[in-house]
Amino acid sequence: MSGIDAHLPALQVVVPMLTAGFVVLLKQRGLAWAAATAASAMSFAIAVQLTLAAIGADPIVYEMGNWPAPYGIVLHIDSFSAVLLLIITGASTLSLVGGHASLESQIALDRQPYYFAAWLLAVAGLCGIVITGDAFNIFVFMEISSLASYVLIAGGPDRRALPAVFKYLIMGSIGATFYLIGVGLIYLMTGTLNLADMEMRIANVDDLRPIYLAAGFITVGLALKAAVFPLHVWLPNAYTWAPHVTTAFMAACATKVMLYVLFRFDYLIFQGNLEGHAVQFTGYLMPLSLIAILVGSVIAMLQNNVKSVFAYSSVAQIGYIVLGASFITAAGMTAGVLHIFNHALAKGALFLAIAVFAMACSSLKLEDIGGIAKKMPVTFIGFVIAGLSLIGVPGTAGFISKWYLITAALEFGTTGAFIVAIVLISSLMAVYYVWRIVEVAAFGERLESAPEVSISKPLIVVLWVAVFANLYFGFVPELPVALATETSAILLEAKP
Amino acid sequence: MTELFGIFLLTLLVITAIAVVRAQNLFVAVMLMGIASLLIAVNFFLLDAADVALTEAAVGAGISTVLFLSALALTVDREKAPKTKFGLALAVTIVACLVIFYATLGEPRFGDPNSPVQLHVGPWYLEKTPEYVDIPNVVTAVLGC
Amino acid sequence: MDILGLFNYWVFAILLMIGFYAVLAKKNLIKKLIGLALFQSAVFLLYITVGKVKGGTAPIFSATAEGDVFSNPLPQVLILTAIVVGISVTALGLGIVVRIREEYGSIEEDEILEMDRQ
Amino acid sequence: MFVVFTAGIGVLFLLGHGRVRGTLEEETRTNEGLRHYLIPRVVGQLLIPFIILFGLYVQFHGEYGPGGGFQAGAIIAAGLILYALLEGEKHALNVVPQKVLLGMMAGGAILYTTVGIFGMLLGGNFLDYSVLSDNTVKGQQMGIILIEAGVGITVTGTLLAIFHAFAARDN
Repeated sequence: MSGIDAHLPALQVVVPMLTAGFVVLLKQRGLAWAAATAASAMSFAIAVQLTLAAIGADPIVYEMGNWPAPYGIVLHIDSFSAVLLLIITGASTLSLVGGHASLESQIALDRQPYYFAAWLLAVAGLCGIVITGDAFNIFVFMEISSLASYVLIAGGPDRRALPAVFKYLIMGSIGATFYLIGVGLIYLMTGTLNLADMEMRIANVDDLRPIYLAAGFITVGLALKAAVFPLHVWLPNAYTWAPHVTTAFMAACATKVMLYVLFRFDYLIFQGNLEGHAVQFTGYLMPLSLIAILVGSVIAMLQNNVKSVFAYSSVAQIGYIVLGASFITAAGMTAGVLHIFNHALAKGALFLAIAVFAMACSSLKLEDIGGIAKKMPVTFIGFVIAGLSLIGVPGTAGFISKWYLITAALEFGTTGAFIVAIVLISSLMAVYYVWRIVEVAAFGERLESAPEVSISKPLIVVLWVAVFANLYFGFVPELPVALATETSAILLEAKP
Repeated sequence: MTELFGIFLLTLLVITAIAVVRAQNLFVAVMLMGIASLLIAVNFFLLDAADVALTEAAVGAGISTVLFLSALALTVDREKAPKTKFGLALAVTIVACLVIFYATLGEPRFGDPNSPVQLHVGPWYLEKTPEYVDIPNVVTAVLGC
Repeated sequence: MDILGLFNYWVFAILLMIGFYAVLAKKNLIKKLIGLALFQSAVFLLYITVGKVKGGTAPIFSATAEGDVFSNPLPQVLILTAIVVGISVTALGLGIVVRIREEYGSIEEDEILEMDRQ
Repeated sequence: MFVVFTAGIGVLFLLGHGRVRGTLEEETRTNEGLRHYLIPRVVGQLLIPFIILFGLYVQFHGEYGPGGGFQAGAIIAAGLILYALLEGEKHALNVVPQKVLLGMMAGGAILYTTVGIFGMLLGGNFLDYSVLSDNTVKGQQMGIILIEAGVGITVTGTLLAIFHAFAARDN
């Protein structure tokens, strides 16, 4: 690589950050949005370039300030980072392009520059977490992205967004601080912050007690931020009361980035070096994720607000990802990473569809969306296809990851059969909660009090782009499967 | 001697922290928090972290206190008496505390020049800073880089 | 002296847990933020302790410091950043609390939950 | 540094609009600060120039003693906040208006990234300052001074903006 190409890893973070600085100053109507969208599209282009360069090749390493590792900060991009980069920048770009009208209706004009600046900082922070190879740098980016997400969520017009975001802030900060303590303890024992260097140097540590403590702190802290059951309590309300476009963006990528860090640490750094860590990881996370899948789906079935249905469903879907990872096999990990990708597609599309519905309904309570299908048939079909993808119907992206997950589970004999049963039960529950909404939307009566239908064309176009992605990757899953297989090879390499 | 002074300050710090949590009047709690920040700052100075001490004094004791006070002016300055007892929270924190105590037994002793931190990465900065950057304050040099 | 060598770590643990207790048990939102600030300063103490060398001085070169032992600068750099993070979280948290007070008229968690349930 | 920038944006987003203090009587009532208290006012006014001078010293002498952009920003902001407390918030806003603060917030952040990008354009990596000058050590020093200036500007602007966002809020 030469010229500008060589700097793409740095630009991935720098472009949104620099633009965020300018966006704050743009007061004219729509200008802040345009600048943010352009920056986001540019980082998506960069992410695509990086993915093409990373796939099937050695990891791309970029030394910030030309300081050699482990002394300076290095950026490190492999297939796993590429998956996340695609999701983050893709979700951000789609939501921004389509979200203009929806945001105009939900966020006051004079607050918009701040909102878009925070959006770009969130993108920069999330990308930063994914590409940096330095444990402390991850913390800094984590806080940038979290603070920015608090702003994005607090923008919701309903006052209930505020307590929700406060809860998120407290729990998120505790999670990040736990992570920081864990990194501090590892640093204390190894003297390094570079992830690759850490992996090697832990092997030489005599007394492993502080490292075990660090493993505990890091796993719990990141699980808190990733909303792994039972630490998910901040997620449903935050997603429900956030502005609709924020939800579409955050639901697609925010928690998954934390899972990325979690897997990086647990697989690469702890598993090869700590005896019994693999057993503990499976022993705790497998039951928890199974409970998460069931409990999340059951609560989703009982919700009365369309957004909280899918917020709780997210808890269950995070359960699937963690379940795949907790097998600690190549097949399981592949399924987990695939589900990161496919769930982002399905959830992103669903929340985009909900954003369209929201423009024609007084609220998102189940009774208020009655009869919406007749008013917005195009959106409704998109919603149904995305819902099918969430359930995992053949022909959609969701099916691919469930298929891989079930195949991976069957390697385990009786336990595997039990897991497959739970996955199937939960899929049936998903059928139920998606159907409940579809039924009301298609056959319910439209309320007299419902506001005039205002249709935002860009939003519908974007929704259909997302829906087509769901179908495309359901029939032609080569790209995500290749990335996921490579990822699981990278992550499992450290396993004895 | 400085070690003893440090231990004295840290003990004070723990006492202040307990007082912060117990204070029902939020105004008192914020003021005590400022004192705790100053104590920590002095401790940082004893631990050879001049830059961090300066920052903690300016930010922890200064800006953060002002922000808390202006927030109090906009809300209320008394905490309502708790209705329920928090046995569970207390139990969780005590257990976690004991676990950390146990794990610390494996950590290098305070100020040990042969601990891994002092042997890896860190010294490189001290060694190379004059050659590459030539700025006397290593902390500024590394931070800028 | 062996046990005393761990004193700083123990203070870190106690301070951490005092802050954590405040965050978990207190229902007042501002009190929670104060607890969070304590919680974070405990971590600062851990890092700075890690960097200390016995008999060392602050890592600033000067004519008189020739040949001195310096403490490790890296943890100090990290904690500078972490202090910035701490104040940022506090400021944003307080902003949210002020808005909550305006919308709900209360900053007690249980009262707010009560109002939302209605 | 981008963390504090984010927090500033957040607080302005939450508190910068809506119920900002409105009527004239209220303004005179609440905006007088400590004007009628002679001793705090005189002592405070004596202190402010020294605090700001110390802040500048910490900023530009940060390479030789303890200090740097962030500390300097916090100290200068503290000095200006003291002024606001003494003279009333409105006077302080006359000295440094909100627009300037916003410009400082964004400007510092932009300066920081631009220096990094210059390193890139001149053939180094991002944030590689050694290429900024013929002499690599000189370049490093130049880079650090510029970056510290960026940090100092953003931190001063952000902390003051956050303070004013709280102070201007109607109770």
